Amino acid sequence: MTLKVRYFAWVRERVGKAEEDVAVPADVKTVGDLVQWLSTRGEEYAHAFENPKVVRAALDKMHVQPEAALGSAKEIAFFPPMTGG
Amino acid sequence: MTLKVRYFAWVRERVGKAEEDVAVPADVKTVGDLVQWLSTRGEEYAHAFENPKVVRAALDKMHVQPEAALGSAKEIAFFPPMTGG
Amino acid sequence: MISTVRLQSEPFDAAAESARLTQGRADAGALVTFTGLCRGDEAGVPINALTLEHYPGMAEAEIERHVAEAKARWPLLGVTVIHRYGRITPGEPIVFVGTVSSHRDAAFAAAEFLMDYLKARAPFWKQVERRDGSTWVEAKSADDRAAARWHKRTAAE
Amino acid sequence: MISTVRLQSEPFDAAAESARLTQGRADAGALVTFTGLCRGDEAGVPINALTLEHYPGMAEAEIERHVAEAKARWPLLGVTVIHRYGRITPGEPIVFVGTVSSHRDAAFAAAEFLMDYLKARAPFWKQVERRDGSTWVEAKSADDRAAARWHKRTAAE
Repeated sequence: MTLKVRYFAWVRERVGKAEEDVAVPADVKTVGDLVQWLSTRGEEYAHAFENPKVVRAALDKMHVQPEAALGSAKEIAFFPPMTGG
Repeated sequence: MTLKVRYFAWVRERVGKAEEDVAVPADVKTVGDLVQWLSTRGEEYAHAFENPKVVRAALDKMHVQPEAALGSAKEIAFFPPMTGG
Repeated sequence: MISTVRLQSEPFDAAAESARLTQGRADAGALVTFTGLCRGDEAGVPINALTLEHYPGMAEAEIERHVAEAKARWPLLGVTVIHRYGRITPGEPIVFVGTVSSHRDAAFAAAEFLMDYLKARAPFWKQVERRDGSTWVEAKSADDRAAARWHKRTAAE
Repeated sequence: MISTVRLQSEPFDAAAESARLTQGRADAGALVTFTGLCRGDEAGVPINALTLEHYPGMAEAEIERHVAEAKARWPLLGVTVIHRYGRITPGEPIVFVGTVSSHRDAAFAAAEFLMDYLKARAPFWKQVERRDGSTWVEAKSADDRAAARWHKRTAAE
Protein backbone atom coordinates (compact mmCIF):
# COMPACT_ATOMS: atom_id res chain seq x y z
CA MET A 1 0.00 0.00 0.00
CA THR A 2 1.28 3.46 -0.92
CA LEU A 3 0.45 6.29 1.43
CA LYS A 4 1.20 9.98 1.11
CA VAL A 5 2.79 11.06 4.40
CA ARG A 6 2.87 14.75 5.29
CA TYR A 7 4.77 16.45 8.09
CA PHE A 8 4.11 19.86 9.66
CA ALA A 9 5.90 22.36 11.92
CA TRP A 10 8.83 20.87 13.88
CA VAL A 11 7.96 17.32 12.81
CA ARG A 12 8.56 18.51 9.23
CA GLU A 13 11.82 20.21 10.23
CA ARG A 14 13.12 17.09 12.00
CA VAL A 15 12.16 14.69 9.21
CA GLY A 16 13.63 17.16 6.73
CA LYS A 17 10.79 17.03 4.22
CA ALA A 18 7.19 18.23 3.94
CA GLU A 19 5.82 15.06 2.32
CA GLU A 20 6.70 11.78 0.73
CA ASP A 21 5.04 8.72 -0.77
CA VAL A 22 5.69 5.67 1.38
CA ALA A 23 5.20 1.98 0.55
CA VAL A 24 3.71 0.67 3.77
CA PRO A 25 4.50 -2.99 4.67
CA ALA A 26 1.47 -5.28 5.02
CA ASP A 27 1.96 -5.79 8.77
CA VAL A 28 1.70 -2.06 9.49
CA LYS A 29 -2.02 -1.84 10.29
CA THR A 30 -2.53 1.17 12.56
CA VAL A 31 -1.32 4.75 12.91
CA GLY A 32 0.78 3.61 15.90
CA ASP A 33 2.33 0.81 13.84
CA LEU A 34 3.25 3.33 11.16
CA VAL A 35 4.93 5.65 13.68
CA GLN A 36 7.00 2.73 14.98
CA TRP A 37 7.95 1.61 11.50
CA LEU A 38 8.84 5.15 10.34
CA SER A 39 11.07 5.56 13.43
CA THR A 40 13.26 2.70 12.17
CA ARG A 41 13.88 4.41 8.82
CA GLY A 42 16.67 6.72 10.03
CA GLU A 43 17.88 9.13 12.67
CA GLU A 44 15.75 12.00 11.42
CA TYR A 45 12.58 9.91 11.84
CA ALA A 46 13.70 8.56 15.21
CA HIS A 47 14.25 12.16 16.32
CA ALA A 48 10.86 13.38 15.01
CA PHE A 49 8.99 10.55 16.75
CA GLU A 50 11.19 10.23 19.85
CA ASN A 51 8.20 11.14 22.02
CA PRO A 52 5.28 9.60 20.14
CA LYS A 53 2.75 10.97 22.65
CA VAL A 54 3.50 14.51 21.54
CA VAL A 55 3.02 13.87 17.82
CA ARG A 56 -0.58 14.07 16.57
CA ALA A 57 -1.90 12.40 13.46
CA ALA A 58 -4.63 13.02 10.89
CA LEU A 59 -5.82 10.34 8.47
CA ASP A 60 -7.34 11.71 5.28
CA LYS A 61 -7.51 15.10 7.07
CA MET A 62 -9.35 13.86 10.17
CA HIS A 63 -7.78 13.76 13.65
CA VAL A 64 -7.10 10.16 14.70
CA GLN A 65 -5.70 8.25 17.67
CA PRO A 66 -2.71 5.84 17.42
CA GLU A 67 -5.12 2.86 17.54
CA ALA A 68 -6.86 3.96 14.32
CA ALA A 69 -6.57 1.50 11.42
CA LEU A 70 -4.90 2.86 8.30
CA GLY A 71 -7.54 1.04 6.23
CA SER A 72 -7.71 2.42 2.72
CA ALA A 73 -6.59 5.94 3.63
CA LYS A 74 -4.68 7.86 0.96
CA GLU A 75 -2.95 10.42 3.16
CA ILE A 76 -1.63 10.64 6.68
CA ALA A 77 -0.16 13.69 8.40
CA PHE A 78 1.99 14.02 11.52
CA PHE A 79 2.32 17.25 13.49
CA PRO A 80 2.82 18.74 16.97
CA PRO A 81 -0.13 19.91 19.11
CA MET A 82 -1.87 22.75 17.30
CA THR A 83 -1.29 26.39 18.19
CA GLY A 84 -3.67 28.29 15.93
CA GLY A 85 -6.29 30.82 16.85
CA MET B 1 -36.82 67.14 55.20
CA THR B 2 -37.25 67.90 51.53
CA LEU B 3 -36.41 65.17 49.07
CA LYS B 4 -36.42 65.27 45.29
CA VAL B 5 -38.41 62.23 44.13
CA ARG B 6 -37.99 61.01 40.55
CA TYR B 7 -40.08 58.45 38.69
CA PHE B 8 -39.14 56.47 35.61
CA ALA B 9 -40.86 54.33 32.95
CA TRP B 10 -44.33 53.07 33.98
CA VAL B 11 -43.91 54.31 37.54
CA ARG B 12 -43.59 57.81 36.03
CA GLU B 13 -46.62 57.23 33.81
CA ARG B 14 -48.77 56.05 36.71
CA VAL B 15 -47.74 58.84 39.09
CA GLY B 16 -48.25 61.30 36.24
CA LYS B 17 -45.04 63.25 36.73
CA ALA B 18 -41.30 62.77 36.24
CA GLU B 19 -40.21 64.41 39.50
CA GLU B 20 -41.34 66.45 42.46
CA ASP B 21 -39.98 67.92 45.69
CA VAL B 22 -41.56 66.23 48.67
CA ALA B 23 -41.60 67.32 52.34
CA VAL B 24 -41.01 64.01 54.09
CA PRO B 25 -42.60 63.60 57.57
CA ALA B 26 -40.15 62.96 60.41
CA ASP B 27 -41.43 59.42 61.06
CA VAL B 28 -40.64 58.32 57.49
CA LYS B 29 -37.18 56.86 58.05
CA THR B 30 -36.59 54.25 55.34
CA VAL B 31 -37.19 53.77 51.63
CA GLY B 32 -39.98 51.32 52.50
CA ASP B 33 -41.59 53.89 54.85
CA LEU B 34 -41.51 56.42 52.03
CA VAL B 35 -43.21 54.04 49.60
CA GLN B 36 -45.99 53.40 52.14
CA TRP B 37 -46.43 57.10 52.85
CA LEU B 38 -46.43 58.05 49.14
CA SER B 39 -49.10 55.40 48.50
CA THR B 40 -51.49 57.29 50.79
CA ARG B 41 -51.16 60.51 48.79
CA GLY B 42 -53.65 59.63 46.10
CA GLU B 43 -54.92 57.04 43.66
CA GLU B 44 -52.11 57.59 41.15
CA TYR B 45 -49.50 56.82 43.84
CA ALA B 46 -51.45 53.86 45.16
CA HIS B 47 -51.56 52.51 41.61
CA ALA B 48 -47.84 53.08 40.97
CA PHE B 49 -46.86 51.30 44.20
CA GLU B 50 -49.63 48.68 44.29
CA ASN B 51 -47.02 45.93 44.10
CA PRO B 52 -44.10 47.41 46.06
CA LYS B 53 -41.92 44.35 45.37
CA VAL B 54 -41.79 45.24 41.69
CA VAL B 55 -40.72 48.85 42.18
CA ARG B 56 -36.96 49.41 42.58
CA ALA B 57 -35.37 52.40 44.28
CA ALA B 58 -32.13 54.36 44.03
CA LEU B 59 -30.99 56.77 46.73
CA ASP B 60 -28.66 59.50 45.49
CA LYS B 61 -28.26 57.39 42.32
CA MET B 62 -27.27 54.13 44.05
CA HIS B 63 -29.49 51.02 44.09
CA VAL B 64 -30.99 50.46 47.56
CA GLN B 65 -33.26 47.97 49.32
CA PRO B 66 -36.52 48.99 51.12
CA GLU B 67 -34.72 48.74 54.50
CA ALA B 68 -32.24 51.48 53.54
CA ALA B 69 -32.40 54.62 55.71
CA LEU B 70 -33.19 57.86 53.87
CA GLY B 71 -30.57 59.59 56.03
CA SER B 72 -29.47 62.87 54.49
CA ALA B 73 -30.10 61.83 50.90
CA LYS B 74 -31.09 64.58 48.46
CA GLU B 75 -32.74 62.47 45.77
CA ILE B 76 -34.65 59.23 45.52
CA ALA B 77 -35.85 57.52 42.37
CA PHE B 78 -38.47 54.82 41.82
CA PHE B 79 -38.61 52.64 38.73
CA PRO B 80 -39.49 49.17 37.39
CA PRO B 81 -36.84 46.44 36.96
CA MET B 82 -34.34 47.62 34.39
CA THR B 83 -34.43 46.48 30.76
CA GLY B 84 -31.33 48.07 29.22
CA GLY B 85 -28.50 46.46 27.29
CA MET C 1 -5.79 51.21 30.53
CA ILE C 2 -7.96 53.31 28.27
CA SER C 3 -11.66 53.20 29.00
CA THR C 4 -14.46 55.00 27.25
CA VAL C 5 -18.04 55.22 28.51
CA ARG C 6 -20.60 57.10 26.44
CA LEU C 7 -24.36 57.59 26.70
CA GLN C 8 -25.85 59.13 23.61
CA SER C 9 -29.03 59.40 21.60
CA GLU C 10 -27.32 59.35 18.18
CA PRO C 11 -26.49 56.05 16.45
CA PHE C 12 -22.87 54.91 16.64
CA ASP C 13 -20.63 52.92 14.33
CA ALA C 14 -19.85 49.65 16.11
CA ALA C 15 -17.20 48.72 13.54
CA ALA C 16 -15.34 52.02 14.01
CA GLU C 17 -15.52 51.71 17.81
CA SER C 18 -14.17 48.20 17.50
CA ALA C 19 -11.25 49.33 15.28
CA ARG C 20 -10.41 52.19 17.66
CA LEU C 21 -9.86 49.78 20.55
CA THR C 22 -6.78 48.11 19.05
CA GLN C 23 -5.50 50.82 16.71
CA GLY C 24 -1.76 51.40 16.89
CA ARG C 25 -1.08 49.03 19.76
CA ALA C 26 1.01 45.86 19.73
CA ASP C 27 0.23 44.56 23.23
CA ALA C 28 -3.37 43.56 22.46
CA GLY C 29 -3.76 39.85 21.80
CA ALA C 30 -7.55 39.64 21.98
CA LEU C 31 -10.48 41.93 21.24
CA VAL C 32 -14.04 40.89 22.06
CA THR C 33 -16.98 43.05 21.06
CA PHE C 34 -20.68 42.80 21.73
CA THR C 35 -23.20 44.84 19.78
CA GLY C 36 -26.85 44.76 20.83
CA LEU C 37 -29.20 45.73 18.01
CA CYS C 38 -32.83 46.72 17.75
CA ARG C 39 -34.76 43.81 16.23
CA GLY C 40 -37.73 44.29 13.96
CA ASP C 41 -39.91 42.16 16.21
CA GLU C 42 -40.42 41.57 19.90
CA ALA C 43 -41.79 38.15 20.91
CA GLY C 44 -42.72 37.49 17.28
CA VAL C 45 -44.76 40.68 16.78
CA PRO C 46 -43.37 43.38 14.44
CA ILE C 47 -42.37 46.67 16.05
CA ASN C 48 -41.86 50.18 14.68
CA ALA C 49 -39.21 51.26 17.17
CA LEU C 50 -37.86 51.01 20.70
CA THR C 51 -37.66 54.02 22.98
CA LEU C 52 -35.10 53.84 25.76
CA GLU C 53 -35.65 55.94 28.85
CA HIS C 54 -32.70 56.33 31.21
CA TYR C 55 -31.78 57.94 34.51
CA PRO C 56 -29.14 60.53 33.62
CA GLY C 57 -26.29 60.67 36.09
CA MET C 58 -27.07 57.29 37.60
CA ALA C 59 -26.67 55.42 34.31
CA GLU C 60 -23.15 56.83 33.73
CA ALA C 61 -22.17 56.15 37.36
CA GLU C 62 -23.42 52.55 37.26
CA ILE C 63 -21.59 51.82 34.03
CA GLU C 64 -18.35 53.46 35.23
CA ARG C 65 -18.55 51.42 38.44
CA HIS C 66 -18.88 48.17 36.51
CA VAL C 67 -16.08 49.09 34.14
CA ALA C 68 -13.88 49.71 37.21
CA GLU C 69 -14.91 46.32 38.61
CA ALA C 70 -14.10 44.60 35.31
CA LYS C 71 -10.65 46.27 35.34
CA ALA C 72 -10.05 45.01 38.88
CA ARG C 73 -11.05 41.44 37.97
CA TRP C 74 -9.33 40.94 34.63
CA PRO C 75 -6.08 42.23 33.09
CA LEU C 76 -7.68 44.57 30.55
CA LEU C 77 -5.87 46.90 28.16
CA GLY C 78 -8.96 48.76 26.96
CA VAL C 79 -12.73 48.90 27.48
CA THR C 80 -15.43 50.78 25.59
CA VAL C 81 -19.09 50.88 26.63
CA ILE C 82 -21.65 52.86 24.64
CA HIS C 83 -25.35 52.85 25.47
CA ARG C 84 -27.99 54.77 23.57
CA TYR C 85 -31.22 56.30 24.80
CA GLY C 86 -34.19 57.78 22.96
CA ARG C 87 -35.92 56.35 19.89
CA ILE C 88 -34.14 53.53 18.06
CA THR C 89 -35.43 51.84 14.92
CA PRO C 90 -34.95 48.20 13.82
CA GLY C 91 -31.43 47.40 12.62
CA GLU C 92 -29.84 50.21 14.63
CA PRO C 93 -27.35 49.48 17.41
CA ILE C 94 -28.43 50.03 21.03
CA VAL C 95 -25.39 49.03 23.05
CA PHE C 96 -21.71 48.28 22.44
CA VAL C 97 -19.18 46.64 24.75
CA GLY C 98 -15.60 46.14 23.61
CA THR C 99 -12.80 44.62 25.72
CA VAL C 100 -9.11 44.25 24.91
CA SER C 101 -6.65 42.02 26.73
CA SER C 102 -3.48 40.08 25.99
CA HIS C 103 -5.45 36.85 26.29
CA ARG C 104 -8.83 35.73 25.07
CA ASP C 105 -10.29 34.39 28.33
CA ALA C 106 -10.07 37.79 30.03
CA ALA C 107 -11.53 39.63 27.05
CA PHE C 108 -14.49 37.22 26.78
CA ALA C 109 -15.19 37.13 30.52
CA ALA C 110 -15.07 40.92 30.93
CA ALA C 111 -17.39 41.51 27.95
CA GLU C 112 -19.96 39.02 29.24
CA PHE C 113 -19.72 40.41 32.77
CA LEU C 114 -20.33 43.96 31.53
CA MET C 115 -23.28 42.93 29.35
CA ASP C 116 -24.92 40.92 32.14
CA TYR C 117 -24.62 43.87 34.48
CA LEU C 118 -25.87 46.39 31.94
CA LYS C 119 -28.97 44.24 31.38
CA ALA C 120 -29.79 43.77 35.04
CA ARG C 121 -28.48 46.89 36.82
CA ALA C 122 -28.05 49.87 34.50
CA PRO C 123 -31.07 52.21 34.78
CA PHE C 124 -32.53 51.95 31.28
CA TRP C 125 -36.10 51.02 30.38
CA LYS C 126 -37.24 49.87 26.97
CA GLN C 127 -40.60 50.78 25.54
CA VAL C 128 -41.81 48.98 22.43
CA GLU C 129 -43.63 51.07 19.85
CA ARG C 130 -46.14 49.13 17.75
CA ARG C 131 -48.75 50.24 15.27
CA ASP C 132 -51.42 49.95 17.97
CA GLY C 133 -49.55 51.66 20.82
CA SER C 134 -46.62 51.40 23.18
CA THR C 135 -45.80 48.94 25.95
CA TRP C 136 -42.92 48.63 28.41
CA VAL C 137 -40.66 45.63 27.98
CA GLU C 138 -40.81 43.34 31.01
CA ALA C 139 -37.55 42.43 32.75
CA LYS C 140 -36.51 38.80 32.32
CA SER C 141 -35.62 36.78 35.39
CA ALA C 142 -32.99 35.12 33.15
CA ASP C 143 -31.16 38.47 33.09
CA ASP C 144 -31.14 38.64 36.89
CA ARG C 145 -29.76 35.12 37.03
CA ALA C 146 -27.09 35.98 34.46
CA ALA C 147 -25.95 38.95 36.55
CA ALA C 148 -26.07 36.91 39.77
CA ARG C 149 -23.56 34.32 38.50
CA TRP C 150 -20.81 36.96 38.79
CA HIS C 151 -21.70 37.51 42.47
CA LYS C 152 -21.41 33.80 43.15
CA ARG C 153 -18.01 33.72 41.54
CA THR C 154 -16.83 36.50 43.86
CA ALA C 155 -18.10 34.63 46.90
CA ALA C 156 -16.22 31.51 45.84
CA GLU C 157 -12.94 33.34 45.35
CA MET D 1 -28.04 31.20 8.12
CA ILE D 2 -25.14 32.81 6.29
CA SER D 3 -21.73 31.46 7.14
CA THR D 4 -18.37 32.51 5.79
CA VAL D 5 -15.11 30.63 6.33
CA ARG D 6 -11.91 32.01 4.87
CA LEU D 7 -8.25 31.06 5.13
CA GLN D 8 -5.94 33.68 3.71
CA SER D 9 -2.44 35.06 3.95
CA GLU D 10 -3.45 38.72 3.46
CA PRO D 11 -4.49 40.88 6.42
CA PHE D 12 -8.24 41.45 6.86
CA ASP D 13 -10.31 44.30 8.22
CA ALA D 14 -11.98 42.99 11.39
CA ALA D 15 -14.22 46.07 11.65
CA ALA D 16 -15.51 45.62 8.09
CA GLU D 17 -16.14 41.90 8.64
CA SER D 18 -17.99 42.77 11.80
CA ALA D 19 -20.18 45.35 10.01
CA ARG D 20 -20.95 42.89 7.19
CA LEU D 21 -22.47 40.39 9.62
CA THR D 22 -25.44 42.55 10.59
CA GLN D 23 -25.75 44.82 7.55
CA GLY D 24 -29.28 45.25 6.30
CA ARG D 25 -30.91 42.81 8.68
CA ALA D 26 -33.49 43.50 11.36
CA ASP D 27 -33.63 40.05 13.00
CA ALA D 28 -30.18 40.27 14.60
CA GLY D 29 -30.33 41.20 18.27
CA ALA D 30 -26.75 40.37 19.19
CA LEU D 31 -23.37 40.36 17.47
CA VAL D 32 -20.28 39.02 19.21
CA THR D 33 -16.87 39.27 17.58
CA PHE D 34 -13.47 37.99 18.59
CA THR D 35 -10.30 39.25 16.95
CA GLY D 36 -6.98 37.61 17.78
CA LEU D 37 -4.00 39.86 17.12
CA CYS D 38 -0.26 39.39 16.83
CA ARG D 39 1.37 40.82 19.97
CA GLY D 40 4.76 42.49 19.93
CA ASP D 41 6.06 40.12 22.57
CA GLU D 42 5.76 36.46 23.50
CA ALA D 43 6.29 35.58 27.16
CA GLY D 44 7.75 39.03 27.77
CA VAL D 45 10.36 38.85 24.98
CA PRO D 46 9.94 41.13 21.92
CA ILE D 47 9.24 39.40 18.61
CA ASN D 48 9.62 40.49 14.99
CA ALA D 49 6.79 38.41 13.58
CA LEU D 50 4.77 35.21 13.79
CA THR D 51 4.68 32.71 10.95
CA LEU D 52 1.64 30.46 10.79
CA GLU D 53 1.95 27.14 9.04
CA HIS D 54 -1.27 25.30 8.26
CA TYR D 55 -2.52 22.07 6.73
CA PRO D 56 -4.41 23.16 3.61
CA GLY D 57 -7.61 21.24 3.07
CA MET D 58 -7.77 19.93 6.62
CA ALA D 59 -7.84 23.40 8.19
CA GLU D 60 -10.87 24.45 6.08
CA ALA D 61 -12.63 21.13 6.77
CA GLU D 62 -12.05 21.37 10.54
CA ILE D 63 -13.34 24.92 10.70
CA GLU D 64 -16.39 24.16 8.54
CA ARG D 65 -17.17 21.17 10.76
CA HIS D 66 -17.06 23.32 13.90
CA VAL D 67 -19.16 26.05 12.31
CA ALA D 68 -21.75 23.35 11.48
CA GLU D 69 -21.62 22.14 15.08
CA ALA D 70 -22.09 25.69 16.41
CA LYS D 71 -25.13 26.09 14.10
CA ALA D 72 -26.60 22.86 15.45
CA ARG D 73 -26.10 23.91 19.08
CA TRP D 74 -27.21 27.55 19.03
CA PRO D 75 -29.82 29.49 17.05
CA LEU D 76 -27.39 31.48 14.91
CA LEU D 77 -28.27 33.90 12.14
CA GLY D 78 -24.73 34.37 10.85
CA VAL D 79 -21.16 33.19 11.45
CA THR D 80 -17.86 34.37 10.01
CA VAL D 81 -14.51 32.69 10.67
CA ILE D 82 -11.31 34.02 9.11
CA HIS D 83 -7.89 32.55 9.88
CA ARG D 84 -4.63 33.75 8.39
CA TYR D 85 -1.48 31.83 7.59
CA GLY D 86 2.00 32.99 6.59
CA ARG D 87 4.01 35.82 8.13
CA ILE D 88 2.14 38.20 10.44
CA THR D 89 3.68 41.22 12.14
CA PRO D 90 2.78 42.73 15.55
CA GLY D 91 -0.52 44.60 15.58
CA GLU D 92 -1.97 42.64 12.65
CA PRO D 93 -5.03 40.42 13.07
CA ILE D 94 -4.58 36.64 12.96
CA VAL D 95 -8.07 35.29 13.48
CA PHE D 96 -11.63 36.59 13.47
CA VAL D 97 -14.81 34.93 14.72
CA GLY D 98 -18.15 36.73 14.46
CA THR D 99 -21.51 35.30 15.54
CA VAL D 100 -24.99 36.78 15.15
CA SER D 101 -28.10 35.64 16.98
CA SER D 102 -31.34 37.12 18.24
CA HIS D 103 -30.08 36.79 21.80
CA ARG D 104 -26.77 37.49 23.46
CA ASP D 105 -26.22 34.17 25.25
CA ALA D 106 -26.17 32.21 21.98
CA ALA D 107 -23.86 34.70 20.28
CA PHE D 108 -21.37 34.69 23.19
CA ALA D 109 -21.43 30.90 23.64
CA ALA D 110 -20.96 30.16 19.93
CA ALA D 111 -18.05 32.62 19.60
CA GLU D 112 -16.25 31.12 22.62
CA PHE D 113 -16.91 27.58 21.42
CA LEU D 114 -15.46 28.35 17.98
CA MET D 115 -12.38 30.07 19.43
CA ASP D 116 -11.70 27.25 21.90
CA TYR D 117 -11.91 24.72 19.09
CA LEU D 118 -9.77 26.74 16.71
CA LYS D 119 -7.05 26.97 19.36
CA ALA D 120 -7.03 23.28 20.22
CA ARG D 121 -8.11 21.48 17.03
CA ALA D 122 -7.54 23.52 13.89
CA PRO D 123 -4.27 22.47 12.20
CA PHE D 124 -2.23 25.67 12.50
CA TRP D 125 1.21 26.04 14.06
CA LYS D 126 2.77 29.30 15.17
CA GLN D 127 6.45 30.02 14.85
CA VAL D 128 7.89 33.03 16.65
CA GLU D 129 10.52 35.04 14.79
CA ARG D 130 13.00 36.84 17.05
CA ARG D 131 16.21 38.69 16.30
CA ASP D 132 18.22 35.60 17.26
CA GLY D 133 16.18 32.96 15.43
CA SER D 134 12.84 31.20 15.25
CA THR D 135 11.06 28.88 17.68
CA TRP D 136 7.75 27.00 17.59
CA VAL D 137 5.12 28.11 20.07
CA GLU D 138 4.27 25.33 22.53
CA ALA D 139 0.64 24.30 22.90
CA LYS D 140 -0.93 25.24 26.22
CA SER D 141 -2.73 22.56 28.21
CA ALA D 142 -5.15 25.35 29.19
CA ASP D 143 -6.28 25.42 25.55
CA ASP D 144 -7.01 21.68 25.61
CA ARG D 145 -9.02 22.11 28.80
CA ALA D 146 -10.92 25.04 27.27
CA ALA D 147 -11.88 22.91 24.28
CA ALA D 148 -12.75 19.92 26.49
CA ARG D 149 -15.39 21.83 28.46
CA TRP D 150 -17.65 21.81 25.37
CA HIS D 151 -17.43 18.00 25.24
CA LYS D 152 -18.54 17.74 28.84
CA ARG D 153 -21.51 19.94 28.12
CA THR D 154 -22.62 17.63 25.29
CA ALA D 155 -22.33 14.56 27.50
CA ALA D 156 -24.52 16.22 30.15
CA GLU D 157 -27.26 17.14 27.70
